[in-house]
Amino acid sequence: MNFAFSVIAFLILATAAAAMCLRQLVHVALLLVVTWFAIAAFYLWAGAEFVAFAQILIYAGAISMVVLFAVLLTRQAPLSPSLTPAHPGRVVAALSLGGAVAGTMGYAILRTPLAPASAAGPVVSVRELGMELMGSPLAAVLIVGVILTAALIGAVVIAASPGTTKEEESS
Amino acid sequence: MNPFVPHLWLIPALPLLAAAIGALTPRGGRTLATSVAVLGLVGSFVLSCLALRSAVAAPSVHAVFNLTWFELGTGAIRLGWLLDPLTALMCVMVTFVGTLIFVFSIGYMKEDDNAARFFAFLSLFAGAMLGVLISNSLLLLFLCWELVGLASYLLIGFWFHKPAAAAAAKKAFLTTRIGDLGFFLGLLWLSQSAGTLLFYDGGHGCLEAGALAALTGQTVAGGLALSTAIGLLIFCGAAGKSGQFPLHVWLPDAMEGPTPVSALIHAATMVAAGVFLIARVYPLMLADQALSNVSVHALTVVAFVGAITALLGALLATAQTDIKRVLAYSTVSQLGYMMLALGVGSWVAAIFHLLTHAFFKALLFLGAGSVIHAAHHEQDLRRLGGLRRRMRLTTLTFAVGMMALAGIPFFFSGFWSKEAILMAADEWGVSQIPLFMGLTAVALTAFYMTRLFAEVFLGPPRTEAAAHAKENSPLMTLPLVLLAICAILTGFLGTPAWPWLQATLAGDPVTPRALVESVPKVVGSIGLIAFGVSFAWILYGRRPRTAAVAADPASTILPPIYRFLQARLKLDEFYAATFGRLIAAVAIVFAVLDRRLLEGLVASVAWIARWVGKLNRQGDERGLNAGFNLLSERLRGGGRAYSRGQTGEAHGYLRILAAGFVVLVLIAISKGGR
Amino acid sequence: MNPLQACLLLSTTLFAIGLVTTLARSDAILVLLGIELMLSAANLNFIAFWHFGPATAPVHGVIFVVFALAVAAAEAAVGMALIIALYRHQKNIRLEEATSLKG
Amino acid sequence: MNAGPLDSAFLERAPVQLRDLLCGYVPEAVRPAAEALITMVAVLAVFGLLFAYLTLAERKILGRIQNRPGPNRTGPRGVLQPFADAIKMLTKEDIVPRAADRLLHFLAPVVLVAFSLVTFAVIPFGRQLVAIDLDAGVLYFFAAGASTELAIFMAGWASNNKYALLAAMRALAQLISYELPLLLAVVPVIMVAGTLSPQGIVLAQAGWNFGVLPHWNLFTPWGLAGFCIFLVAALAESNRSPFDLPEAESELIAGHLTEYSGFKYALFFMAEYFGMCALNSLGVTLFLGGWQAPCAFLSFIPSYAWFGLKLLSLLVVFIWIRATLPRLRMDQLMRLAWKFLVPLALLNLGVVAFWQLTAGWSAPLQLVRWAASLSFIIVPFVLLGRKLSAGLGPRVYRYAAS
Repeated sequence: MNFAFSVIAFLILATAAAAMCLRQLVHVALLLVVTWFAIAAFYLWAGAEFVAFAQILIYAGAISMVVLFAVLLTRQAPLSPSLTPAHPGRVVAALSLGGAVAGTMGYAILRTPLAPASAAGPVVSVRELGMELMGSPLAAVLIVGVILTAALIGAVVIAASPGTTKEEESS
Repeated sequence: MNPFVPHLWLIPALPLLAAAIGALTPRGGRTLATSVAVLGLVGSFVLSCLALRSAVAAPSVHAVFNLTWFELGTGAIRLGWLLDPLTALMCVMVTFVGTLIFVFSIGYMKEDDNAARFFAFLSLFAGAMLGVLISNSLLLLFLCWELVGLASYLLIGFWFHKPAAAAAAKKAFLTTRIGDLGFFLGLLWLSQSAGTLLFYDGGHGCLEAGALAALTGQTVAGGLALSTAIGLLIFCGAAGKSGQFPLHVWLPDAMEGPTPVSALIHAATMVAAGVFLIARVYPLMLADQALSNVSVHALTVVAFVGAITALLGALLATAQTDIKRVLAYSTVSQLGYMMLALGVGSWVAAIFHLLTHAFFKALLFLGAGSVIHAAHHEQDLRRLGGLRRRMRLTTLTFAVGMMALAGIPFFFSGFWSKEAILMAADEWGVSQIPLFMGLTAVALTAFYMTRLFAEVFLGPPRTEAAAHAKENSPLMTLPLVLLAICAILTGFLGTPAWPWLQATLAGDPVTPRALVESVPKVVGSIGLIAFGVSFAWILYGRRPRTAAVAADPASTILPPIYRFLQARLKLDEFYAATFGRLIAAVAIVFAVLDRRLLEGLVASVAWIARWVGKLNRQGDERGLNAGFNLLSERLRGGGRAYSRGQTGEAHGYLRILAAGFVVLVLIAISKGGR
Repeated sequence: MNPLQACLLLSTTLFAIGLVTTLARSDAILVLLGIELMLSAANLNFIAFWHFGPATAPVHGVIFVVFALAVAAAEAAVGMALIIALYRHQKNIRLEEATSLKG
Repeated sequence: MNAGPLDSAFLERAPVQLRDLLCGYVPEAVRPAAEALITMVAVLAVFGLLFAYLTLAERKILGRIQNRPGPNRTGPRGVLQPFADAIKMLTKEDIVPRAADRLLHFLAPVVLVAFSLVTFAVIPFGRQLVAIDLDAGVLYFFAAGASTELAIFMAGWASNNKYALLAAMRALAQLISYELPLLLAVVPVIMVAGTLSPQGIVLAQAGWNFGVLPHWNLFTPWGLAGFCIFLVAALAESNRSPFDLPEAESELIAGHLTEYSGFKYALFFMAEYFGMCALNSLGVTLFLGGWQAPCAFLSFIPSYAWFGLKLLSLLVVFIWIRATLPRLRMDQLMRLAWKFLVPLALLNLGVVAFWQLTAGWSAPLQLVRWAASLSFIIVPFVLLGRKLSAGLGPRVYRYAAS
């Protein structure tokens, strides 16, 4: 399991990092799709089947589509390197801050005695999950539904203009 | 106990349901509303026939079904249905005539695009009327009674965009209210003294011996028996509804409504309600006949009022120039006849006349409606004429109605019922004056009906509208024919030779007598009728006027009287001058009080308040404002300084956010360390 | 270092990468993607704690992730709509030029 | 191995036993891997062949419908046509435009084929024949299906050609729009079956009324509606006529396939047919009772045969539709998806909820249940159809020869 985990971890981090360094927006989007898949793989590894597939469906299926559309709709010239290299000061600041966050958090994680309670993690069946969803967090489910509807309408309203079609709506 | 009685409520329920449906249908759904209304009324007609059959089976019993509406303190308010020949006959009559009128108005209202609303109102009206008929409790009766008033208001004012119609509706409503006020007082008094409002309740009803004895026992101010007082109060309501003398003024104006409404109101339902009410509470009215020490008997008042109304209506009808107004005044006078009959103690004669009158008056109104519809809403009989060639069927049926109303002998119902009334009046012991008034009215009736017929149908057409009128669709003529047949036949229900109707109503066995009680009297009245007809014929029929502007022959004989009659005895002006003035004066007094007294107070209060405000303002400007200005200056400066931090650049904010996050984590770690 | 800590470190690093992207890059779409990365890091934590944590309330971690996914989808939709509006407003989507709100 | 008597049970078990037999020769350690490998090979072989002959069948049937013989030269009645095509494709030159994004241009077909094959993993082809019986199998299927859209976009974008790009955007719009009705049409089945695993759904449709009327979802009001919606959406998802806008030859040369040639083109072709087969298999599984036999007395025929039969009939229907219907316009496409299919599918959810609630009703009330469910579907269907087709009267072709 450690082997699988390390592979997945490497995939996630490598693809994410690489994506962040690429200059071609479409490449970034597509490479991030790999990241989403890797994360889904992590969920599978952790025994959360449902979440894994939902992750793929939503991220690879919907969000990356939306991203790609945004790329295409906001593109100046075909295949243009739409990313001017950010000026170094910002990059340095960003890296230092990111490092600081990672360092502090990592330090905190490492020095807190966290022992896995269950060696072999629990496995949840979709049926249990559904039952649970219909239980105490039912209000939350409703609220999320409202949020999604509102987001959908809002997206249409914001992006609506003689040019745009329904694509934002469908995510 | 009759198994049919508990379900009696279905009779009014059906039209009310139809009314509800019609009210909910959009303007477009005229077909739905119309068909529902007609079907509902037909259904209740069938039910009424069943009721009649089961009632005639046992004429003398009052089959009742009572239920408790709600408990109030110790006592309970109770309602109930009542089934006896009176109710059943009235129900059949109302539903039958009503159905015919509904069918007629399908054709009459073809052009109107509010027909759905119209039929909803009609159904409401019919339902309310049926409710009045079947109710066994004066309270329920009063409720339905008021409902009838409301429906009549809605219907008369159906063309509310016509100011005249709106005014007429208001007038009818208010005038009848005056009567209903008395009715309501009587109702309260009755329930307070008799303890119940149920008519028949197995010996405890307010129309049964026990209660009546209690009522007649005590007397009130003016040497009136209690029952007399209550009866007279209730009679106020009846007079209001069925347009008796002082309160008859609303009835002619009600002609502003659509003609089917006039037919419904004047023929079958609303005006009949008053007569029916008196007939229903007849035992109460009759109760004080036994006593001799009282100043006046209720029925005496009724009789005189009726006689006056009969004469007055007939007089006024002679001078009217609007078809529907003529008919309206004739209705007034016919109602007077009915009241007269009630007053002189023969309520069966009254109901008999009510039934026959319902048929031939509905016939006349529908005929007038057909004429008006054909002549493009021309109602002035001076501007009509010569229709007999163009509208044969209408002419024929109208003639039948006219002869029935005029009381042409032997073949027309009006004759029999009127004769019955006159006979009763003749036998009345108290006074003969009503009889003579009635006889005069007979002659006058014949006169003005002949005049009307001659003016409208004979002679040359006097306007384009009349010239181009043509016969209406069968939808409108068929009801005329049916009604004409009834107007002929109903008379034979109550001929002295075979008085089935009277017997059934009174609950006696049918005892045939001679064809006419006393030949001389009958001959006399026939003579009066003949005189009226022939006089009218001489004036109008022999050489009918040729131009619309030509003066009325009658006016050439006695101009001042004619003009006075045409102005309807100046009664409206009289009311306006008296009651109207009075109320206006009271209003003025109050207005003056208002201006002088209250306004002064208010003004002074306002003045004080204004001064306080002025002082306040001084304080503000001197003291507070300076401080506020200083403070807000400071705030603005601070804001300017602070807003430099707002670069509007997302990354900057994010950076600060991240740094803050790091700091927080560090704090957490150090805290956790200890 | 036990597996739980490994997972947490992984998510922390992912979070850091997302943060760096958000801070360093100027392209609005990339910033949004960085935010998505941070969200996913949070989801990783949920799953990790659910997987290794005490099995008292077994499903809550997963439910949290489900909600997070839904919200992420909504956020992406609105974000992209905003970006398109921004593009229509100032012919490019460089975030540091969208400073019309500065004081 | 022990060959049982040659009865239905044997036939039923035969494929699995064959696999075990083969696995018998490899060492214990790699046995699971070997089993997986064999499964993959089997699926590849079966559907590869199916693909090959599906192309042939399509051309033949189209020929029949259009009143022409279709391919009949290579081999008797042209049975060898697919192989000829394959050889042609393989030997053709593989052209990559200079301006293209080489990596993505190469990756697109690979990814496409990969994902469209992956979907087969959860389809239960027979009583025993399901590669992985996932607890969330349906979700898995859609996850994989969603990923194929990416590949199409990659192809369109990578070949750096305006037609290709337009096609890609069209494809994305279309696929995303029709994914909603597809999913919404599937949800009722899941609600009724109470599971996301295809095998479980098939088992939930087991049994017959008096031996002939199977309990397939198709034979319920919501099932019928769901199946129709599913079929339309599936047509659109697999980019087939009348929804073949992305590769509309007459408008966009060949859409995202414009810059592809030779083997890559063949891969795209293959992927499209695989996708179609996969969607139809899902349709069979969800609505047509999967591998269940239609009648009790017919259940001696092995389950996978039934599955194949149903699948083939659906495929033929698809080909028939392609031969019959003209292509939609883009706006018509969108209107159909968002204003017609989605609302109907949502209504269908309500209907199935009602169906489940009234499951306990007694015999006479069952009629009410049926009538109500049917009317809930049919009335909105008619009304919506009226509303959408308002103003689109029969067209007059002024210059057409009459």
